[in-house]
Amino acid sequence: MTVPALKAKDYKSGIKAVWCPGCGHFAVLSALTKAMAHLGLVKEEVAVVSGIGCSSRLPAYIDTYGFHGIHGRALAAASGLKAARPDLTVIAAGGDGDGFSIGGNHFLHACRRNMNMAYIVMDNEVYGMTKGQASPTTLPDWSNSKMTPHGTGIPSFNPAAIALAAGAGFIARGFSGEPSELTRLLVEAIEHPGFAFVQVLSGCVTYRPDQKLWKEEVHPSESDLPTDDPVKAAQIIQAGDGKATGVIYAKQFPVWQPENRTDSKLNTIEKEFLL
Amino acid sequence: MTVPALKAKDYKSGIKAVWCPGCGHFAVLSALTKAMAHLGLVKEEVAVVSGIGCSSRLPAYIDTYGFHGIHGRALAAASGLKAARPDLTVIAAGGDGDGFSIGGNHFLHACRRNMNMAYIVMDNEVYGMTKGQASPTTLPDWSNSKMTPHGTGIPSFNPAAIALAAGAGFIARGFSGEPSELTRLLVEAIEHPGFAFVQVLSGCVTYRPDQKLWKEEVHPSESDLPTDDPVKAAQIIQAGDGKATGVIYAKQFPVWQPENRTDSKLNTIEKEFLL
Amino acid sequence: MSDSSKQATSQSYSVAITGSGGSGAVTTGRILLEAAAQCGFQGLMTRSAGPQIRGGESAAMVRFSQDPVECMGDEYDLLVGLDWRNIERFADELPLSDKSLILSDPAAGEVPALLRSNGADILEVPFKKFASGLPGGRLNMVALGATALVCGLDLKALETSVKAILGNKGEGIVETALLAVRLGYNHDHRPRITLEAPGKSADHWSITGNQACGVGALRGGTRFVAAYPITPASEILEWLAPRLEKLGGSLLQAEDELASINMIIGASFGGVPSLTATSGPGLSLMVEGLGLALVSETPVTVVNVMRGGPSTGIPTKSEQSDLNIAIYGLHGDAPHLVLAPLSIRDCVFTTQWAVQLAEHLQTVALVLSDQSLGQSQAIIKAPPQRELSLARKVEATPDAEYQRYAITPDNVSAMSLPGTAGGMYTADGLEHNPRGTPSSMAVDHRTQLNKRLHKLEDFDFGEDWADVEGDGRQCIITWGSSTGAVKEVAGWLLAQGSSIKIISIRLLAPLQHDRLKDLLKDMEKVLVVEQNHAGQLFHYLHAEGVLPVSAESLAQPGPLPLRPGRILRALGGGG
Amino acid sequence: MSDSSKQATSQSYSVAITGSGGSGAVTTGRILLEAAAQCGFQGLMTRSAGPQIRGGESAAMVRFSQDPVECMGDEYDLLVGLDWRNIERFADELPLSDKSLILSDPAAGEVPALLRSNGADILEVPFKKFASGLPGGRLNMVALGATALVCGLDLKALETSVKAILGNKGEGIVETALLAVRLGYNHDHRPRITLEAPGKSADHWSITGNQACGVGALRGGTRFVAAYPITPASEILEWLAPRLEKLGGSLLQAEDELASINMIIGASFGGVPSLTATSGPGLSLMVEGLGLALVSETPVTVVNVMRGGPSTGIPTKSEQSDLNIAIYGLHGDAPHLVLAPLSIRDCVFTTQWAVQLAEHLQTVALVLSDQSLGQSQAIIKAPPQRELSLARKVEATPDAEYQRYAITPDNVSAMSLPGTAGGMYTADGLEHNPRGTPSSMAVDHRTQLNKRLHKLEDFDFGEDWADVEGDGRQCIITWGSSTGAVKEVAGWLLAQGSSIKIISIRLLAPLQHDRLKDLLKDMEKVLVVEQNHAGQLFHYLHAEGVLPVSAESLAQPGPLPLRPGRILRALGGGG
Ligand SMILES: Cc1ncc(C[n+]2csc(CCOP(=O)(O)OP(=O)(O)O)c2C)c(N)n1
Ligand SMILES: Cc1ncc(C[n+]2csc(CCOP(=O)(O)OP(=O)(O)O)c2C)c(N)n1
Ligand code: SF4
Ligand code: SF4
Ligand SMILES: [Mg+2]
Ligand SMILES: [Mg+2]
Repeated sequence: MTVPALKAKDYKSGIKAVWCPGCGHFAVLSALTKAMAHLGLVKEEVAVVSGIGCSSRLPAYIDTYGFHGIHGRALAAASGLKAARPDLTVIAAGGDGDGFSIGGNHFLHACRRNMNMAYIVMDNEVYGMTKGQASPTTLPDWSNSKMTPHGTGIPSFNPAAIALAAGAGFIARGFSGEPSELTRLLVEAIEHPGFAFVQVLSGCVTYRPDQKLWKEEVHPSESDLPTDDPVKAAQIIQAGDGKATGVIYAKQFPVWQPENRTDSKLNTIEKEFLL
Repeated sequence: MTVPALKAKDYKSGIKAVWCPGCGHFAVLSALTKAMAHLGLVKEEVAVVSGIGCSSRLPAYIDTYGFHGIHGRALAAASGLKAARPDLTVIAAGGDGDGFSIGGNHFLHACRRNMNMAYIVMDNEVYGMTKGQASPTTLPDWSNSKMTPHGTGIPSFNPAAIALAAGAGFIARGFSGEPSELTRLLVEAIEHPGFAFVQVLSGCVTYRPDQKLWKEEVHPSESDLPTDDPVKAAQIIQAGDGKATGVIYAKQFPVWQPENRTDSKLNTIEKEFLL
Repeated sequence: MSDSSKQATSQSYSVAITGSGGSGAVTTGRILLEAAAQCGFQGLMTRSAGPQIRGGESAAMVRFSQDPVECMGDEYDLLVGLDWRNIERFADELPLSDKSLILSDPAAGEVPALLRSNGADILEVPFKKFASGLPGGRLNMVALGATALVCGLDLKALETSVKAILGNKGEGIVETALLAVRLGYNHDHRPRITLEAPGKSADHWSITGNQACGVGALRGGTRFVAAYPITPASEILEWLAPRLEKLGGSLLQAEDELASINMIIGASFGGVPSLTATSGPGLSLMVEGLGLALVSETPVTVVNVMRGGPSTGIPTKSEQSDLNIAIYGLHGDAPHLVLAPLSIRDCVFTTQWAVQLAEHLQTVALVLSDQSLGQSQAIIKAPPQRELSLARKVEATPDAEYQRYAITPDNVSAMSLPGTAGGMYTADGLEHNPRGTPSSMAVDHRTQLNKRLHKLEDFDFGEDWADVEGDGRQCIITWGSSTGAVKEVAGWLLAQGSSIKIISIRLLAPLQHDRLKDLLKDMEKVLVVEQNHAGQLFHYLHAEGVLPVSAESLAQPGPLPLRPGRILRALGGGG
Repeated sequence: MSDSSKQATSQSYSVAITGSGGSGAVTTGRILLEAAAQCGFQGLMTRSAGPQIRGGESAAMVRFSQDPVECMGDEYDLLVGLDWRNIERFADELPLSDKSLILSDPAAGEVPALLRSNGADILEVPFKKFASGLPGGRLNMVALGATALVCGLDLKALETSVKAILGNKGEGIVETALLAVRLGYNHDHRPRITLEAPGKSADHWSITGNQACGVGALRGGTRFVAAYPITPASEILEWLAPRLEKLGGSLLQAEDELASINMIIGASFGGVPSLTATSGPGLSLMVEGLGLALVSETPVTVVNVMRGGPSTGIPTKSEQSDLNIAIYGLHGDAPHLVLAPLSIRDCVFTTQWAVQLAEHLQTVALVLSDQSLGQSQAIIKAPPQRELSLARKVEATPDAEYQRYAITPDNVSAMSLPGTAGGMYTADGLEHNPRGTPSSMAVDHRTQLNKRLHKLEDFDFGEDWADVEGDGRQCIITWGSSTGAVKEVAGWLLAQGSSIKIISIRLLAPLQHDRLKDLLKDMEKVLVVEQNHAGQLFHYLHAEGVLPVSAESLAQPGPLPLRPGRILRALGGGG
């Protein structure tokens, strides 16, 4: 049976996004649906799983299966789903607050566990949905939130460095202002066998209008990338300005997936209790 | 007023430890009290804060203030205490399960936050207290726990690598089988201004009898250490076998401590609500 | 406690202003409220927003009166439509009657039928036309002027308020706004109401419930806060952060709620009164930590600003549905304090009391505010300072016999703070003996369970446990933000010559059984009023054995506010 | 449901074996229990340990009978002291009377006074001397032989049991053990009791409650488990892990409980019946996730094996104090299922039922087991397989009108599983309309609140909601592991010719009001029995309005088991 190829718009649900006009997350939605079309994914065989935040509203806008969970737990829900349903293409998505603040532990362990899924973090260096507090990726001197009136004073969290140290096998950085590169990165991430992490610089027009400057600041990485050498990757990530896009690191590790060995009956198992 | 110098034993509380005979944690207790004596710490100005696990029982055995909290939250409680009471010497302690599994997120953020405290993880690559399940630092092929009968199959967590990526300024590895070196490391950690992380290989005789081999395997680091170059530190950590002891990385970053600016009265503050 | 029982016998005026994204309905409402305050009125402004993250359609509801205003009424006297786009989103929140007036701009099209259906009068004012005559003129400012006129507010007061609120936007903007306001104000010289303005009062505050909780926290002595942002609690934290540090305290933005609760436990162990604020999902993450605070007897206060639940629920709307988790949500036998402020103004006292009770009794205090209190702006009489003789019992000179968890007559044991020589001990969440050493013996468990229970049960909480007003053989029991509407009903009844007893419970746990039973002794009718689905207070009171079998429940979930008329009907018709 | 009501009228025999670290009391008890099982007895072994992580002093308590054994008795018939070190740790757990016998080794010194004080008989056997005659001989095996003799157990059965349990330690060890056992058995030919051995039964199981929960989970169709280890629940997971994978399922050890609950929600969203097991502290961390499962209507089951609380409490000892958090611990209005197994054997059925109810009703099911069920070893009749016609309603051919949260007559909506063409939707923890689109409208909130409530309230749970036995005008209501002791009391009363009604509630939420009220209609006395401090069931039943005002509460916290005699006294003397 040949199915007519789907276009990006066929992957959109038609539900109106709650996002502010100009929010970077729109571009991520577009790029992701384009990546899905490019890969010819069968809609019902995809599940997009998220936490809570502006960015985490993503699943509802995509016409695949979706799970809009609770704050910080996207990767946990996605991992359970993938463990139980290895046949699905599982994509986890969310924000920098969701993924790196409250969700930091699951991020660490999902990198290690290396299940076959993509994880897209729409990083706007702010908690958009709760009206503009500092997130782990916010620079220490950003003092526009009343909760941290002098800035956090804490060096910002380096997602790529953490992912690498935690054992992720695919690390990329994209930009909502470069949609076609972003689409390409997402295609590669979904194709990568194992846990693929994509940090997307996706500006918040409302609480971080200064991010308009990203248009000038973001640039393709100058290094010869991707590398599969973790030490080199560490060097590149440490030396970088955090604004270089591209696939930084790609290496195949054994993918973890629980093994189901269907070779017994419950009746037989229960016999062990007989004296 | 000159106070007679205290000996290590003066820092012990006299409460009988619940640990199994031969448990590595005894040596950590000894080394820590020796370090305290060496530093001449005033007992009541020290607080030892822990989570839950065999290792986390430590505070009760030390005659300073102690807080035996809940599983995984030692660093959170220690951070709050230090924020409110910067005058105290705060030492957080616990196990590999407590610190790297359930407590992983606080570990990440405590490294970044860089408050002035030492964090000692007694790493036995197992959950001792719950009778021997795999922890994040357990090697993937260790199959002695019924919960993971074929081993976890997941590459083990590299605490030093994570600490470095997360921004810790002091990273050391010690061994309960080398108590005098361990004492030295703990002294340096407590003296380091900022967050100082010490991973102590501290064997579990009961659930990891194989760790008797550590006596042979653990060795002083061969590199010229400590370094203050994060890239070099990353290289050393990545290349290492995880069994090399010593201070790996030491670098001073600004220490985070909330600023108290006592320059107002509540009455004055309340005036803002007047029309 | 309060002089609000008069409110409903007095006159009040309610205005709703609605508009689509960017139309400025909320700013308009805020200026109107403060203009009324300039005239000496007390008042309340609540708001409602669409699902957009920011700048979607919204409605501002303003009510003012010579007396305290603690709820919205049953109907609006005046509805101001800046435009009619998406009005169906709000229609059920904006009841009108044939006594209502609608101010509308002919350029916005006809007033939608669902607003006209109750026979409200319509007054047309060309907001847009007037505004377009001014360079940069905004139609909401024209509408504001017209509204203020209808409300009978003084133009000078209105101008003061415009300047105060728009002041930081620059002089040009203020000037244009003033021109627009005057155009609206002067187009038609027929004020519709003539509430007598009391004249500006020097001791009135303009404050939200979230800010009021912040004030209460500071008054109670809170000097450390760790927290994670969440709607609708964040403003407590945002208000506190810059102010705490001026008082020698600090606020730490934590990585999550597991961290924040454990951080304040750590800080409080260090001797500093500590607090956090959150909402349902965050509270859920804190319950393990609350148990630790409770068993280690480390005082902490958590302000939980309730929103629609369960799960993520309706984050921006109000509901009183976290009573269950607040009272029963810890594992094990875990008695602690649960309080609820009865109004925005009362957020100050209740939060102060909670913090000091937690300190005094070395336990956990939960304060149940909600979105409708927290995010509404009120004009209130400044709450007087109250000195409470409640403080942590500290052991300054511990001797060798010092026992952290010693059994004492009041079951509160003196705490030795880090830094105190000779008082070293390890606080523990494991069950322990009086010294603090972990124990799994039945006798230690029972002793400490009894201690933790009786320090609460035997404490004399005095008269503040509830606001009790009125008398008669009928009684309404309520709590938290539902109190305002209940008091309004009491006022109506009083005005009609019939009377009713109102018990608004401020201290929900430990429940003051004897006092409640005493009050309920001769009642013919008892109605329990609250804003949730299950009747959580109703069931809790039954669990505690204080309600007569015949008691009735009026439980209405959010997001719509509980209106006085609904309560009156429940009283009359048996729920 | 069970044939256990006979138990107490029949004879049973109770033995306690104690010893210091390394003495092997638990192994001795286990062999004794299985030897009794070889003779056809049913039985139970509980254990108690000191604070050491491992190898500290411990006690094994064994009771066997021709009939089901579901609790320990009031006293021990026989106490075997391998030595007397640290015996004071256990003394209050080991009540003796003047009918008791103490087996002791003169080499261990005099029997401590606190054991002798009740007038128990003492029989001396030189365990140590006999053992030292054998190279590698262990005194506990000598004691085992002597004990078996006193218990009237057959030597062959004992030998079979020694071989079965020590078999994996190597042939030499078994041989020596058998020699030692025979020395003990033969030293004195006077069995003290002569319970008639029923003869080995082909359908008896030796199983712990934790294993039984595992069996129930598998019978219910659970095929995915994610979990984090915790005492006393880990054995459920350790039993399931290797077995799930043989049935096409899997177990994932998660990084924490936040992960485990969200993982099983994800898996269940994928269509696979999913479960986790934990204890109080872990359950606390899961309540936010439970709310998500509930609102997104994703079925999950959590087995909570209760231990002493609150906070870390007493991890290794039993208590029934998590009823509050189980029923009320979610924020918002959050009705869901709460069940409790009534015995070790019932762990199988109750867990199966919970899993299938969760699936059928697309909600959260909590199963409240406890340490005394979970970690005790029982000899029981094999629980028969029960086919329950309860399964998830799945939409296999969704059309364009498909609504995930459609309102249906039974308020359960068919779920479209990932992989199903045309059924794509997004599950949400935000309040939503029937399609699943987030909504903050009052009408949607009320509709979905009603749906989630009524799918539970209106469901016919049939007869399994409780075990109801006996009649008369007196009644005991109980739940969970307290059932065993309550049933024993009923048996005593019946034997004395008086009768009592026993209601052991298996389905705690939704509470079956009408059925309960009906049962309680003509009662003169109602006593609610449970193992906690606050009387959590007692208050809950009052909250739900089913108890008469005169009902009494017998609530005794852990860690000591609730003994039948204590219940009898409460019945007689008014609690
Ligand atoms: C347990 C819990 N804590 C806090 C919140 C409040 N909250 C909702 S979204 C959010 C942060 C969102 O930031 P991010 O993930 O960066 O997404 P963005 O809105 O910036 O896209 C927070 C703190 C919550 N919903 N649940
Ligand atoms: C919330 C919670 N989950 C699980 C547990 C059970 N638990 C107690 S200690 C422990 C692990 C201890 O391992 P580790 O930290 O490595 O310490 P060790 O005993 O090995 O020294 C676990 C899982 C708990 N107490 N609380
Ligand atoms: S608040 Fe920021 S992140 Fe959220 S939708 Fe608006 S622009 Fe996007
Ligand atoms: S179980 Fe292991 S970690 Fe725990 S006390 Fe014993 S040897 Fe130490
Ligand atoms: Mg963000
Ligand atoms: Mg460990």
